[in-house]
Amino acid sequence: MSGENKEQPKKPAATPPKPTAAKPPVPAKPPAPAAATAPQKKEPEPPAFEKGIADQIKKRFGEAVKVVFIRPLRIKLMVEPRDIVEVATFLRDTMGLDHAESAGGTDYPKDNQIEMSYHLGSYGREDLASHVLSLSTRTARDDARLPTLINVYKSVEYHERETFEMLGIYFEGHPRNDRFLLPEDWADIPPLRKDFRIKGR
Amino acid sequence: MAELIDFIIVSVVLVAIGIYGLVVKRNAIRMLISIEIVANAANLTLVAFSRSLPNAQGQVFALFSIAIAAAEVAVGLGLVIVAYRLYKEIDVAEFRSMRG
Amino acid sequence: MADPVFIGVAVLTVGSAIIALETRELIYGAIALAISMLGVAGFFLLLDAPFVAMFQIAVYVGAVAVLIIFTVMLVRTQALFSVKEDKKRKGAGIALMLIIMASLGALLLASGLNGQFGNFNDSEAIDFREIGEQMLTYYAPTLIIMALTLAGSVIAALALARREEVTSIDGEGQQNGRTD
Amino acid sequence: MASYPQNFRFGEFVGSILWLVFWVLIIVTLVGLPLVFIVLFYVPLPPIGDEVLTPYLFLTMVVDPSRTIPIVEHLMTTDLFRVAVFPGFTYGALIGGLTIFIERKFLAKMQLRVGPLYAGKIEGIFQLIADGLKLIAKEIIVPSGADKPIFWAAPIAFVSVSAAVVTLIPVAPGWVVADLDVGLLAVFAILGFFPLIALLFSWASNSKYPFIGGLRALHQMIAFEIPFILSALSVVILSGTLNLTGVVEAQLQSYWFIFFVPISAFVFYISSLAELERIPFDLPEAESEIVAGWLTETSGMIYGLLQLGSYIKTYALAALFVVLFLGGWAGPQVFPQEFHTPLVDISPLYDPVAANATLWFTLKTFGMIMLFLLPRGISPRIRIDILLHTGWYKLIVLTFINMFIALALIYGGILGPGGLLVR
Amino acid sequence: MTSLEDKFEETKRLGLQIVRESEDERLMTLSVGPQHPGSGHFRFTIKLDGDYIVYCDPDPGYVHRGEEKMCEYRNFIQNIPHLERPVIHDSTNITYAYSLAVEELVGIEVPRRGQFIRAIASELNRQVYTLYWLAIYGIFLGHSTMFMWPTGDRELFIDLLEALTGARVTHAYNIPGGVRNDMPEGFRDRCLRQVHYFEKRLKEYEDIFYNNPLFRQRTEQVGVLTKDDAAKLGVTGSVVRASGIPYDIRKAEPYDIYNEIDFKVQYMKTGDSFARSYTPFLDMRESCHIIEQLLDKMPQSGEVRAKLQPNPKGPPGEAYRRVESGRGALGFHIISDGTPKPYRVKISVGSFRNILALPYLLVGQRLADMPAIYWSLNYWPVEADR
Amino acid sequence: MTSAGAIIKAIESGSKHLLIKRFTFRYPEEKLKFVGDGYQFDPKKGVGIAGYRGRHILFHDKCTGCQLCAIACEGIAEAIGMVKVDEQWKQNKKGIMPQIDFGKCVFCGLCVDACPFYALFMTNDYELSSFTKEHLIYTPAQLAVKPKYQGDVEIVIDDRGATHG
Repeated sequence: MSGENKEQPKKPAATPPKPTAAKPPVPAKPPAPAAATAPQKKEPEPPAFEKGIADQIKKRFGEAVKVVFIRPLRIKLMVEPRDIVEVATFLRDTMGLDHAESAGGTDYPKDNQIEMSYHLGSYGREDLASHVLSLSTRTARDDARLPTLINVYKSVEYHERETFEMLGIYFEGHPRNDRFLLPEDWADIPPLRKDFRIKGR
Repeated sequence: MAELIDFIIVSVVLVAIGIYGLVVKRNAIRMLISIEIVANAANLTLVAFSRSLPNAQGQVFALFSIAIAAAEVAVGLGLVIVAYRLYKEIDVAEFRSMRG
Repeated sequence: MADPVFIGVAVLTVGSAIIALETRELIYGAIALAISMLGVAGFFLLLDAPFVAMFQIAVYVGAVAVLIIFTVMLVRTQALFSVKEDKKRKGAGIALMLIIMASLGALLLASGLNGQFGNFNDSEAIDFREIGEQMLTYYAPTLIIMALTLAGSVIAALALARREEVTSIDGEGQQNGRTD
Repeated sequence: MASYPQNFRFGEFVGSILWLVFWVLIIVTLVGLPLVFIVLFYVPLPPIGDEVLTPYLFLTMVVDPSRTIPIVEHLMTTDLFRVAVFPGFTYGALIGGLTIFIERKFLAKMQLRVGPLYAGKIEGIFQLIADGLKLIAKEIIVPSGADKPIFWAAPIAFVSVSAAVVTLIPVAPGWVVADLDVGLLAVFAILGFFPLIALLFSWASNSKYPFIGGLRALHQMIAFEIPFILSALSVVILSGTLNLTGVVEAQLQSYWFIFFVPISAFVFYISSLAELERIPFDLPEAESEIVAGWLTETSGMIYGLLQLGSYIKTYALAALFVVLFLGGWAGPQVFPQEFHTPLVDISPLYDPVAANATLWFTLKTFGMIMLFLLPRGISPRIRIDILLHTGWYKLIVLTFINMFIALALIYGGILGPGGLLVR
Repeated sequence: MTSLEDKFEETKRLGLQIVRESEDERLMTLSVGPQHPGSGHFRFTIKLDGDYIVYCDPDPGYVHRGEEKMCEYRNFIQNIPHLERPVIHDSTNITYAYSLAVEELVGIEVPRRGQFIRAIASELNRQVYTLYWLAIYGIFLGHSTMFMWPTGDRELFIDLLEALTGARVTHAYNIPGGVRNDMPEGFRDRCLRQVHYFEKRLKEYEDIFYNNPLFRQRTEQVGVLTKDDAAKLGVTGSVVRASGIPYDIRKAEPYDIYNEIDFKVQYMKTGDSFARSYTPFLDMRESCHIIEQLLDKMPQSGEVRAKLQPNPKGPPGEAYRRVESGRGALGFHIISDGTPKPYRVKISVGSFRNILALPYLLVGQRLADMPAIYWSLNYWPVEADR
Repeated sequence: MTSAGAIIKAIESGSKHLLIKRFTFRYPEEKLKFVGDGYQFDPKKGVGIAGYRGRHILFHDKCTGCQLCAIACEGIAEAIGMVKVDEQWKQNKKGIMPQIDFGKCVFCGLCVDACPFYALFMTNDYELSSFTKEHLIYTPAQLAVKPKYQGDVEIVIDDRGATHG
C-alpha cells in the first residue's frame, strides 16, 4: 500500500462527526454549519487526492461530466446517458477502476426521472483500493432506456438485470433483459418505483 | 434323469427360435439378441456332448465361444450406436446408404 | 424326461428366449435374454460343468445383458416402439422355425443318438482343472488369439462409439471395456 | 389440550367397547377355535425319531426343554435352516443390522455426537427397529412414468442377490449353504448382477438423477471388478483351489494369506469399498451432485430393502475378505470341550469346534466391517475420473505385482504342496 | 474455452440460442433446483455433455423479499431487525454496515469502547458464518465429519454471541450510535478461552480436511479464476483473495477501530476451488488473532452507545459504507431526503457479486466439480436475493 | 509418500476423537445457563444490560400505558397491541397495557429499549411452543408472570475438548 493510502483511512472517522462533536447532547436539531444544506456544499475544501481524480476526469470530458460531490474516499459523477459508455471506458482504462461493486437505481418521481448509479472500485490500483466512485446518470421515467455497461464492466451483468426488473430500465445491448429475482408471473409495475406501494402501508 | 437327447432337443428349439428372430425382426438390437440365442444353443450342445463322451474339449470350446460372443456383442452394439447416431433409427431396413 | 428340474429349466430357457424376441419393449427383451442365459447356465450346472456355468453367468449377465440394456437406454424410446413387421413375414418366419425344429428333431431321433450314450451318471464329471490344463497347453495359441481378438474388438467398439468432440474416456468406452 | 367431541358420554364409550368384545368372542368361538383345533391335531409334520409330529405335539415338546432338543437337532440338519437361519440369510441380516447400529455409533463418536440415543433405554439400541417400523409404515411412492414391474422387482432382486452371496461364505467347518467347487468364481458371477440391478432400477425410476447415478454405479462397479477378481486370483494361486472352504483350509495349514499378499488385500479392500458404494466411493449416491443417485425415487420399504441388501452385501464382502486373507475361522480354541448347563442338557447341540469357529469368524468379520466404516469418517467423496483412473490403471498394476509375488512364493517352494511354510 | 471473453461469448450464445430455440439432444439438462440438496434456495440449470458441463444459467430469486423496498417504509432504527433476516448467520456484519452508513448520514460518532465491542461481535459472527460455510462445504464433498465438527464448534461461538447480545442468531446488536448493551461479566475470559481452544481445533481441521489428498484431488485445479478475471468479474471476499488480490475492506478502508489492529490480509495465488476454500480458513485463524488483540486493547470501561434520539433523521444526502462480511464486501448505499425514513437503500452484497462467476467457472468442468465450485464461491442465496 | 502420510494423519485425527468426551447436549433433560435474568434496559444511561432475549415480563405497577413499545414494534413485527385491563393503577389512567403476540415477535428487544419506565423487560424463557397460534398471544396478565426457567449446564473448555456441563 502506498503512503498516501495509509493516511486516507483515518479521514472518514475524523470528518463526518463534525456536527455532533460540537453539540453531543442534542443531536436532534443541529443548526450547525452543514446539516441542513446539500452535502456538496458542506465541505468547501475536498481532500486533495480525490480532487485530483475528479479534476483528471473533468479535464478529459469537460462539461459532459458533472461532479456532484467529492468527499473522503467517495466521488460522485453525473453524466448524460449518451456519454456514460465513453466515461466508463475512460475510467476503466485510464483510471484503473476495474470493477463495479454495485449498481442500482433510484426513482425520483418529482423530477420524473430515474437515477442509475454505478459504484466503481479498483482492485488493480492500490491507492484507489479504498475509494468508491459513483458514476450516475439519469433517464426519463416514462421511457427508461440506458446504454448497458456490460461491455465495459462484466460485473454489472446481474446488477443491470436486477435493475431492469426492479425499476424498469431497459438496458440497450444487454443480452438478457428478463426476469431475474422476481417471480415468473410478476405482472405489476416494477416494485422499486415509488408509485408501487406495499399492501397495507 | 435327463439324457443327452433332451439337451440336444432344447438346443434345437433354441436354434429355431434364434433363426426365427433373425428372419423376422428388423430391429438391430433384436437381431443381436437372436444371434446370442443361437450361440447359446451351440454352447449347450458343446457342453452336453462334452459331458456325454467325457471329454474336456467341448467345455474349452464353449468357453472360447462365450468370450467371442461377448466381443461380438460389443462390436455389434457399437455399430448399432453409430447407426443410430447417423439415422436416428435402429431398424436395419432403414440403413439405406449402407449399400455400396 | 421325468426330471422336474430339467423341465423347469427348459421351460424357463425357451420361454424367456421367446419373450426376448416377442415382447414389445426392448428392455424387457434384454432382461428376458438375461434370464434365458441364466437358464442355459442352469443346464450347464445340470451337465456338471460349474466352471462354464459361472463363466456364462459372469459374461452373459454381467456383461452382455448390461451392454444390451445400456444400448437400449441410449437409444430413444421413440425408435424402440416403432414395430415395423408385416404379418406375412412373421408367418413365414414361424413356418421356417417349425420346419427347422421338425426336420432337425426327426434327424436327431433317427440318428441313433437317442439312448446311445445312456445316462450321464455312468461317466465321471470333468474336473475344471482339466479345462485349465488343456487351455494352457494344447490350446495356448488359441487362447492368445482369443485375447487379441477380444482386445481388437474392444478397441474397435471404442473407436466406433466414441464421438469426435469428446476427448476423454466416455460412457460407452468404459462399457465396452467390460467384455473380457 | 386434549380435544374430544362435545357430546362425549363415557357410558356410551364403554358400552361400545363391550359390544365389540362380545362380537369378537362370538366369532372366535364359532370360527377361530375349530380352525385352530383342526390345525393343531390333523396337520402332519416330518417325523422326529419314531413318532409323527403334529403341531400340538410340537407345542408340547417346545414347552418342555428336554424334549425340545431333538426337534432343534433335527431342524439344524435341514437345508431350510442353513439357508434361512445360520450361515444364511438371518445371520447375514443380523450382522447387517448390527453393522448399521455400529456405523451410527462409531461415526457419532468420531464426529463428537452421540448418535441414536432414545430408542431403547441403553444408547438407542432399538433405533434400527424403530427405523424399520417407520420405513414399513411409510407410503411407497412410485413415480409417474416409472416402469412398474422393474421398479418393484429390483429391490427384491437386490436383497436376494445379496443373500445369494452370503450362501457361498463358509462360516465354520461344514457350515456353508452351498459348498461349490467354483465358489470364488460363483461369488464374482453373482456380484456381476449388482450393476445390472442398479442400472435397471435407475432407468425404471424415470428420472434424470437416478439415471446418472445408475450410470455411475455401472462404471464404478465395472472399473473395479477386474482388480477385484485379480486380487482374489493371487489367493487362488496360493491355495490352489477355487473352493472357499479349501481356501480357509489352505490357510489353516500355513499362515494367513494377508502376510504373503498384503497388496492384494489392500486392493481387495479398496475394490470392496467401491463395490459397496461406501465413502469415498459413494458417487452413485452423491447427494450434493445428483440428489441421492439411483436411490432418489425410492421410498418406504423399497429404500429399506435396498439398504438391507447393501448391508448384507457389506457383511458378505467383509466375510469374503476374512475367508480369503484373514484365515477364515482360524483362531485359538476358547470354548471348552464339554459344556453342561444346570437345567437342560444341551450337549447334543453343542459343537465346540463350530462354536469356536463361528466366534472367531464373526469377530474378524466385525473387525473388517469397522475397517469398511472407517473411511466414512475421514474422507471426502472422490471424483469419477479419479475413480476410474484408480480402478483401471493403478489397482490393476498393483494386483499384477502381487500376482507375481504369489507365483514366486509358489515356485520358490515357500508355499504350495510341500512348501517351507506349510505346517 | 480459455479466456473470460470466450466463455462469456459462448455462454451468451448458448443462453440465447440453445436454451430457447433448439434442444440439442446430446445435451442433458439438469436442474439443480431449489429442492436439490446441493443448491440451497437457489436454482441453476446446467447442461451436460456426457460428464461435462457446457452451460449454466443461474436463477436466483426464490427467497427474494424486497428488503430494499421494505426499508423505505421504516425508520432508521426499525430497519435493523429485519435487515439481518437475509443473512442470519452473519447478522452482525450486515447491521454493522447499515449502522455505519446511518451514522455517516445522521452524523454521530460511536464511543471507543462501543467500537471495540462492535468489532468483537463482528469477528465472532464472521467465525460463526465461516464455520457454517465450511460445514456445508464438507458435506458437499461427502465429508460428514467435516460437517459435524464445524457445526459443533460453531455452537460455542453462538453461545458466546448469545452471552454478548442476548440472541443466538438474529442479534440486532449494532445500532446507529454503538451497540445495544455492554459486555457481560466474565465475557473476556470466556472469549479468550474459546479462541485458544478454537485455534487448536483449526489444526485438526487441517489434518482431516485440508491436507487430505482426496480433498485436494477434488479441488485443486478445479474452477480456476485468474487474477484478471476475478478483477473483471468484480467478485469479492475470499473469492477475490483466493485469486491473488489481497483486498479486504478491513485493510483497504478501515472502519471503526480496525486501523489500530495489526493483522495480515490472507490470500492465495492459485485461484482454484482449493484456494477459495482455504482462504476463509486462513481468515478464521487471522480472526482469532484479531479477537485476541481487540480484547487486549479494549478500554476497560466507558460508553458503548452514543445518545441518539429514538427517531433519528439526517440531512438530505447519501452515504455508501462498506464492511468486510463473511462473504466479502457488504455495502450499504443509503439516500436520505431528510425524513426519518430512508429514501432509498441499496444493499450491495458479496453473494450477489460472487455468483456472477458461477457460469464462467462451471463451463468445461465435470458434474462432480459442481458442488466444489458452487459452494467455494461463498454464496448465500438468501443474502443475494435480499 | 506425502499423500499416504496425510491419510494416516487424517485417520489419526479422526480416531483420536473416539476417546474424547461427546459434545452434544441433551436438550430437554439439560438446559443451558444464561447470562443474567434476561435483557434489560436502563433508560437513564441509555444502555442495555446483557441477558438472554426470551419472552417479555411486564411489571404492571410500572406500566403507564404510554404505547411507546407498541410504536417501536410497529415497523418491525407488529407484535404488540395495547389492550384494556381491568386493573386500576395510579400511573396508568387509560388502563391499557401491551399484549404481545409471540407468533409475530422477533425478539429484537427494541420495545424494551423504548420503555422509559422500567416496565418491560425480557426473560430467559424461550420455551413458548403451543398447539395453536392463539395461545401464543400473551395477555398482560400472562406477561406479568415470572417464568420458571432452570438452566444449569455451562460450557466447559479444557484440554480434552469442549463439553457441556
